[in-house]
Amino acid sequence: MRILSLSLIIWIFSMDVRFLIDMKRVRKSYPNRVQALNNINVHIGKEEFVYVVGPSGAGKTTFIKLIIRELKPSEGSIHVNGTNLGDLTEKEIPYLRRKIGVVFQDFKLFPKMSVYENIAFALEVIEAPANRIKERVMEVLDIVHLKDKARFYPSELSGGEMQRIAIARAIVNHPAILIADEPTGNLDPETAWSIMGILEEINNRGTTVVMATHNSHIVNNLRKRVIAIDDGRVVRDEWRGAYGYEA
Amino acid sequence: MRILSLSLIIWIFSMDVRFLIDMKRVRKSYPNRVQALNNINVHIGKEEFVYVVGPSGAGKTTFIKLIIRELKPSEGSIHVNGTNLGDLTEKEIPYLRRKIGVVFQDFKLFPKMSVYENIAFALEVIEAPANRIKERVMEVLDIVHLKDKARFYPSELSGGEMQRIAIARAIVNHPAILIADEPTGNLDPETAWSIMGILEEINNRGTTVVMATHNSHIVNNLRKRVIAIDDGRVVRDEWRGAYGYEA
Amino acid sequence: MAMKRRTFARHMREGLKNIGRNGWMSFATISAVTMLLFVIGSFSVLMLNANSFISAIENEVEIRAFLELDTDSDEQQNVMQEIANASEVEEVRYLDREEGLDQFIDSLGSEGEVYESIRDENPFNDALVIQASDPELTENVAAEVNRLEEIETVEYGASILTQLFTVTNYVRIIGGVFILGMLFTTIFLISNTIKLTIISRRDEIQIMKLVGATNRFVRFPFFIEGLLIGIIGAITPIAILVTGYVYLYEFLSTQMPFITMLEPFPLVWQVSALLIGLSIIVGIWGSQMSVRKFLQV
Amino acid sequence: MAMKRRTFARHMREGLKNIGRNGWMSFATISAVTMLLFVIGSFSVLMLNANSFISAIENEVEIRAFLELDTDSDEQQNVMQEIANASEVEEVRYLDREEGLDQFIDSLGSEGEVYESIRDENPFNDALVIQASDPELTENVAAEVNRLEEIETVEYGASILTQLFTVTNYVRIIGGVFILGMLFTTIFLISNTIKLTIISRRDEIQIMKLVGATNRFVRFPFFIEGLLIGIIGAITPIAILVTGYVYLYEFLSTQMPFITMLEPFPLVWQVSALLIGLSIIVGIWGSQMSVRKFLQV
Ligand SMILES: Nc1ncnc2c1ncn2[C@@H]1O[C@H](COP(=O)(O)OP(=O)(O)OP(=O)(O)O)[C@@H](O)[C@H]1O
Ligand SMILES: Nc1ncnc2c1ncn2[C@@H]1O[C@H](COP(=O)(O)OP(=O)(O)OP(=O)(O)O)[C@@H](O)[C@H]1O
Ligand SMILES: [Mg+2]
Ligand SMILES: [Mg+2]
Repeated sequence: MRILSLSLIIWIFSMDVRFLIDMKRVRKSYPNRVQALNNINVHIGKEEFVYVVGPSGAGKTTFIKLIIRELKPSEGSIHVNGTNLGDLTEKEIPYLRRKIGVVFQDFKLFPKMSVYENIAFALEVIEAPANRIKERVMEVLDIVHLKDKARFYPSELSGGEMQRIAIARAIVNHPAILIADEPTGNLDPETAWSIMGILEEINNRGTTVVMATHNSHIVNNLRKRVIAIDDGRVVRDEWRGAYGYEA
Repeated sequence: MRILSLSLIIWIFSMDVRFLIDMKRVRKSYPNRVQALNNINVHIGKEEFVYVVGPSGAGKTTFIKLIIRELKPSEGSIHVNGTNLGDLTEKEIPYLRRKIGVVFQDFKLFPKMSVYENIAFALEVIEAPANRIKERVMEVLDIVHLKDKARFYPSELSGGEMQRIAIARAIVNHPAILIADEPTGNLDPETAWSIMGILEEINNRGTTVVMATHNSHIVNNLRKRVIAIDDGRVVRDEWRGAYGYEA
Repeated sequence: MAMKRRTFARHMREGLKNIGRNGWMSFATISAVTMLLFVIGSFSVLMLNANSFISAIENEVEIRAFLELDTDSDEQQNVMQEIANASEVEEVRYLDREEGLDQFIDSLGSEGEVYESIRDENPFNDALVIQASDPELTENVAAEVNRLEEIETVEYGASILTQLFTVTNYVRIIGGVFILGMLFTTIFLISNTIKLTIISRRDEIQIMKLVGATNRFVRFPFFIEGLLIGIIGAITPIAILVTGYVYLYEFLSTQMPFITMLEPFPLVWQVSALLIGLSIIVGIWGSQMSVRKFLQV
Repeated sequence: MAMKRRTFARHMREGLKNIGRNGWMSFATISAVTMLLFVIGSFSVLMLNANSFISAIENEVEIRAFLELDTDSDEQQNVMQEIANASEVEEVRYLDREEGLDQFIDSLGSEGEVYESIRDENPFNDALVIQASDPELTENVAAEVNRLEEIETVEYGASILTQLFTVTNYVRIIGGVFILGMLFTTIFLISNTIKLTIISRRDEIQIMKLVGATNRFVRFPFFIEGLLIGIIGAITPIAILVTGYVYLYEFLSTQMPFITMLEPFPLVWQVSALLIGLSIIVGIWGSQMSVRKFLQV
């Protein structure tokens, strides 16, 4: 009887939509048997700003891929925005992803589309009207200071410029969640800070931000919740934490 | 008469092999009319260690591409290791490139080759004997702490792991010059410092190192010559300089 | 759920743009389509002509039923009527003995000259020339006719006939097999080429999916692209075939009047319709099949 | 400068590995090669047979030169010798009038029966049957022979002959054009397919160049790859053609003995050699041409 009511409470707790991202006992091994994540329990609430830190190969990108259902967990359950990803059908996945803006570590820009087209794509997907697309794309290009590169192709951009286009695309359709994987790795400190300003502003407007980063300077100076992963395990989860991943 | 002897002195001076990399009045515009570099005069001597810093899109990568003759300058002359790149025939280019190890900003790993094969390629090119290839590849894999990933493919690596493989490939054949474009952008501070240790050691053994970076922490703590580029111009060239690109 | 009109327009635009974006690849695909359609188109035209040529030869097969010497004109009329009424018979013609001899001597060409001398002792009887409704029924008809008492003897080149039909049947079979083989090859090679161009775009497809595109959203521009490649690829071969055939028809009908080609119209339009239909279907099908493989992200 | 042996071995290994690395693409290329070689192979075999069939028909063309009634045996021998010596003449045979009539009646089949009655008044003279060294020379030879005074009249079916040669020439031309067209199509499509696979590997080629590989170093594995794709792609069509032709030959030579097919051997080996040669050359050429485009880095 007590066990039942306890699990009932846990169940109700887990359904709580306060948690936008909710991972329970998640394990992920890749087909080549690499165990990238192990027993991950992470609950991220609405409007939170979270840094995910950890050494190279710790599992940060894997963590992110699980949230956007690019990968399925080998074990455990993941809820995003109240939906159990395990129950998601193929057809529903795109609608989940439209609520999440992602800055990929390797940018994932469309090589044959211009900068403008790359960003507009995220709006075309949600069938936004043409005039709004144009307006909004120029708006975000302005935010990342690349308005003059709208007609360029990714191969004509510098590394940092590509990264900023990736950021622009991620925020263009006002996602409920913004996930950024190392979004400042190719940026000079000044530009990096301006990007952080953008992320903070978006966060203040109600978007949940999850950011994997190696930039200790940023983490230590713009204090937020820090989830530290090492060797596939969460070793620290601290509000207003400092950079570091020793347990 | 005075003008003649002066230009003679300049000529002799420019031939001086003390300068391993020697750019004079170099201008580079891309086919889309972007002027990436303008009036660059840079002389880098043997065994130097140089940081190239500057904001996103300043021209750092363009600067590097010119040295390895991936691009031709629109104006001006470039000497590398005593060779005038302008005089270089198509056939001679590979022999220049073999003396230069490059860590590309986007890694440029062969997607269909394993980590081992990726690194071995640089040795196969110089027709090294098979047993030496094996030995040396394992050696550099050990240096970047990725010995256990030898059989992995790039798509199975994390961002930082790819970056370290790119570094391993660049140093594997003991190049005279090591050029690294943002080699720590995807690395946690600890790993980044261990990479810096490797670069310093290589430099101490006589290799010239040119490293484009945004990492102010590294630049400020491991003081070396700093060439700051902003908007295509060298704005500062300082021995043991700090990070920054204000003139 | 219906697609918004602006999204439909976007897909059309995107499909068209993609042909330009993948310039080299599109060119390679379109030229493969062009070559293959041209080959299969000219082969079809050739086989259709060969087939009609064979039919023409077969239709020249006729039976000569020589009438008994003692039949009178009425009896001849009766038996002719009787034969004409049989369902297996197409046509009956009366041929008197003089005419028969003339035809025979003519048919021998210059060799016939040596026979001029025997005109006085014409070995032929009056005859009925009969054509069966289907050339392959000739043998049956001949046997039936032979049973009539007014008929002395029947002649239709039995051994030659069997050979002729075996040969024409084999030509038809070989031609048919070749056409089918070519059709299969064409379909395979076009979709294969399309697949190669799409494999190299798998990354783009996966990025689309990661950015929240539905499968339908990803596929539609490829649908348009396949359609356009089919249409563009069919233009050249159709143009060449139509003008080429009309020209050849005119040339050969003056040069070699004894070779009867099929009338150019509506033949060339039928073949063109076939080509463009094939091209569009394979273009769309090939691209949709290939895209499908890379949607699982 | 010579390549080191270990480098040569490395290139061989690499070329082989690349086929595996680009699994899908290699499969697509190899199957395209297979299909196309099969089509062009069977087409070649068909055309070679058609050609020999036509030649056989043409070679049956002969001239009958009827001797004057008053020539004696010696004169006949002399004129025969004279004709046989002419360079344009392949063969001369003597045919006496009885035999000539028999052959004539036989050739008419059942129609000949009506002629049995005139055996007593044989209209033929003794004749020489002449075959020209080249069937197309028949007309010339006939004219020459006709000039001899021992010859009364010459006979060779002039009008039929011109028709026959026009038709056979056209068949040859059409066949030749088709073979050439198919050959061109095959070469184009194979190299096109290879080009597509290499376009999608342009990045890898450029990385190789940036890491210090010479053009030769980059190209050699592609050379091996092209060679292997050529060989692998040729295996299936050759196997099918060889067994298929041998089987068909045996089947048809019992079923339709009057259709004379070419002996399977060495024909099938010649065609196989042609196919594998074509395949290898196009494989290598296609890959080398395409790689070349992307070496400029
Ligand atoms: N597709 C894959 N197949 C197999 N193993 C993989 C794959 N992707 C990642 N891995 C492995 O899983 C582990 C975690 O990788 P992940 O990309 O999550 O690390 P990360 O924390 O993002 O590292 P970094 O900071 O270097 O980007 C690494 O050891 C990596 O080699
Ligand atoms: N291939 C190209 N074609 C056209 N323009 C280019 C090309 N590559 C770079 N550029 C432009 O040249 C300028 C300098 O680019 P470069 O890559 O050298 O910058 P960078 O200093 O390396 O920047 P980052 O720190 O972001 O990597 C940028 O404005 C970029 O848009
Ligand atoms: Mg990562
Ligand atoms: Mg750069």
